[in-house]
Amino acid sequence: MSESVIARTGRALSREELAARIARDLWPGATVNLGIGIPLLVADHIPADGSIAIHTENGLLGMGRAATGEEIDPDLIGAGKGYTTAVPGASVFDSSISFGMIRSGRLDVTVLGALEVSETGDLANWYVPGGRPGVGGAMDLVSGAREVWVATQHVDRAGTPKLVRQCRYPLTGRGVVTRVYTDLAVFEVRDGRLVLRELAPGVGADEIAAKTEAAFVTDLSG
Amino acid sequence: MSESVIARTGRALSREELAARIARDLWPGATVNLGIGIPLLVADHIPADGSIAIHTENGLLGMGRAATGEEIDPDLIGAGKGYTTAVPGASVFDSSISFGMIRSGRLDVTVLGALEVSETGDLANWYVPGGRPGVGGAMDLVSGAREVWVATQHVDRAGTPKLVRQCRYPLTGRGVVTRVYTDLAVFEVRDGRLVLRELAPGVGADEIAAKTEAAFVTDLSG
Amino acid sequence: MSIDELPTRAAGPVSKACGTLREALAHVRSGATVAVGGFGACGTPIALVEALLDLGVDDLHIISNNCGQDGRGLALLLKERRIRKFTGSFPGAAFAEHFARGEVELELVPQGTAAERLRAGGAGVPAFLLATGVDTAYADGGVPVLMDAEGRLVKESEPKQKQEFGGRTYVLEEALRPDVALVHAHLGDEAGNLRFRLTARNFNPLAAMAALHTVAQVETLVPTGSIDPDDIHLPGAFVDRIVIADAPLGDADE
Amino acid sequence: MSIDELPTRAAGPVSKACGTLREALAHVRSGATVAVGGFGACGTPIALVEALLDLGVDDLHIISNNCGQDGRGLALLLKERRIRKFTGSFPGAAFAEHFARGEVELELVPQGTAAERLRAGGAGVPAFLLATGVDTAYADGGVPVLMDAEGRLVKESEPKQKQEFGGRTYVLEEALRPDVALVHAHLGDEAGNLRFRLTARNFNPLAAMAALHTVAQVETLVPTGSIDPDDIHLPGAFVDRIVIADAPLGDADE
Repeated sequence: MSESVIARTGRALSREELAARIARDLWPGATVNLGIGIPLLVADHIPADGSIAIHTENGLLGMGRAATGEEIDPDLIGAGKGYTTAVPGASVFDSSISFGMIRSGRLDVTVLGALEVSETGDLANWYVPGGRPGVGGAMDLVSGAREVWVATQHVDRAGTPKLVRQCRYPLTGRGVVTRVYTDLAVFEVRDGRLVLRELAPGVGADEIAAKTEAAFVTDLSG
Repeated sequence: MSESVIARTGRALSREELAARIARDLWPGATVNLGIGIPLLVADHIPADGSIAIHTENGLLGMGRAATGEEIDPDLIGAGKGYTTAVPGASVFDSSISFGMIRSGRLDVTVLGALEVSETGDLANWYVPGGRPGVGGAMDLVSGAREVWVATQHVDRAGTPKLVRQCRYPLTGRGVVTRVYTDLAVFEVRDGRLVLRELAPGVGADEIAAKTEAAFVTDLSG
Repeated sequence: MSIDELPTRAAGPVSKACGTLREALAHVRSGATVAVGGFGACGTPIALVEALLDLGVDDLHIISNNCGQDGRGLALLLKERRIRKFTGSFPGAAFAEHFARGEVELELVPQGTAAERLRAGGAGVPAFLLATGVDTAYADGGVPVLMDAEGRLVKESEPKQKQEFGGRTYVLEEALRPDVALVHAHLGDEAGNLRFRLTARNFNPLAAMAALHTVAQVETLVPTGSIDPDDIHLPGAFVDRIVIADAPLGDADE
Repeated sequence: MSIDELPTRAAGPVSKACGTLREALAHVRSGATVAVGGFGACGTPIALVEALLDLGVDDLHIISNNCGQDGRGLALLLKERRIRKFTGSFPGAAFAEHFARGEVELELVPQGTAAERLRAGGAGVPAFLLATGVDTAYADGGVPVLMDAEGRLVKESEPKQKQEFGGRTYVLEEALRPDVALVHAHLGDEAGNLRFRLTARNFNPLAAMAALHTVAQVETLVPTGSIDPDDIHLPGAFVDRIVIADAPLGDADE
């Protein structure tokens, strides 16, 4: 996904474009865990040479592309329970080693979806009260990973901002988010404050201000 | 080592005889850890068919006989650091799994030497003050194993009883010993009290009384 | 069951192999706490779990990452009302239905915390500290535990015990020590040594180590001594009974 | 070093292979805490340990089961006064000599407790409870820590923090998180995936997981992708540099 493609759209990034934007910030040698939804699309935009290692918390380091046809092996799945492949150098391990890797600092980045992100970096993404209870590895990932990147639409379907003053949904972690990538902008969390760092092509600062409940400062340098 | 051999000696059991006596009390299916000294000799008196599994805390379940000549493999040693062999069905594992096995109840019996055993089942066997400090796996074994059997001479070289009222040497564990096998007798620890259960052939109860500092009761039934 | 009540474990040439699922599951009683390996459908001991239906075992406390997948395994036990309580991270759609009708209790636990609590049980570590979930409803209370038949929430989780250590706040987590574990492995020998395959490993070795009594179903069963010691993923000391996954249920009057 | 100061770890096709011991050990500084794998002479990374002598690294805090065997490895570092403190269960004869002269400090830890403290470090568990050593000098204080030059005891261990849990008393044990681990493996690939052999496994994977930076010496080094995922004992995520055990030391001005 090249810059020019993104620029040509002249609107909010598509899910694929957002995934491509996130992939650009990963680096060779990084170990990354990708949540379901937009985060998992990031896998399609990183080098196929395995220089960025994908970790799936069910017990695989070195996840490859989704398996299709004869590649499908019922014993090889990702955290989203889809059939997957393994890159050369991949390793498998039990769940305690997998989460030990996460908690002991071996996971550079986790990319996750969000219901809400607060202006101090709180994340809510595991439970809508009254809905199906289930947390999976979300709390472990945000507590353990060295970087927690959120990939989300800037507003929900009703147009309500997802970057909020305070989360109304139950928290997955307090002050854990380090970056937020939306279809309109990129934010960093610096010293507990949200900082607008980048606008999607054709998006103005006033549009961000209008669609963001959370307080934020702007620093579009570099 | 048959009964008749033991009877014929008409005196304190030799180290080999003591090991054979202990081996008689192990059962098919038992998992056993053997300390250095007399305990390790027990291995020579259990069935060669592997029905009693020997655990060595450095990470082997299914230790076989000592390795000699061409059998020697520098990567296969026991807890006493001697070269050993593995029986069919043996497994190897890291030290955390090995001690996890001990602490989680998978080790039926540990057989250990002693400096002193108290009348309430305290064991001292890891340190002579002023000597070389080193504890190895002794504290882990007495804390974790389901049965702690001590194999020891009844008195030390100076003739001083090793079964004492209270240990003078630093403890390895408090109230952990379940049985004591000496060259003169067999004791059980029942409800925190030492019980004389068996005399070596030709040894009288008065000899035990004379050579034992610890209080004990006698129950030579069955 | 306490550790002291554990049956003597077989080892060495004493074969742990069972010819039928019934024989393999002979120690599983109604009311038991049962850890079940697997993640989604991957590495799940489906044959053992579904045999519990036929054996009439009920009132179970299940510890597992998910509570059934695609209507199989634990989802069938749910449907038949055999599960009293579920402990795990992602119970799933089938569970949610029964939960909303007040049929089953939930202990929701982050996935890595559940894995570590099982591992602690198998390692003789009674409790440990973990940062996971601090400042969330998991640690502070308020996660749904039980609904009534009309779908009203009647019980939420209590706050967990916190502990300061090195200037930071942690949750004090307790080891899980289930009565029974049901696990799936690729390969096993008659001494209970197991080898898993790819991501089907997941919670299986942890469940086996944590439980007081472990039953393994394997795709292939080989004689003791057939697996190289370095190729064994889980030592036989953690496995009590082993059965081929496609073994027959077996007759009650055998 | 804190976790945040960790260098970015290589993974995938980024090779971690080093041609010389000097290159492999480039991150090991004087004053570092270094976990060393092995039990006796078995599975000990002798080449890496002895290379530290030539590299002039000193003031080390060593975490290992033993402190050298038969005059090799850590025994040589002791002789050259490179070790400030030793943490482990069975330091051995060479250590006792230097300890009795007040040259080195001791933290004596039961073997299983040491293993579990390393494992906790590698699992992100800051502390845990253990029954081992309760009611002994290990828990209550009084184990020798330091002698003076005349062999008089000048420091004993302090009582450890105890904690009640479920009606029983335990020692609160702290995770070990060494700056560096030096480990030995039978086989490794360029991504750092390792495979051990028989009882040479022992503390090696635990040391590797616990450390902030891990250097592995291997008997055989193969290209990434040569080891089946199911045959890997330790994932490459826990290894930063890998070198063949008989590699040359390498020149200082390389």
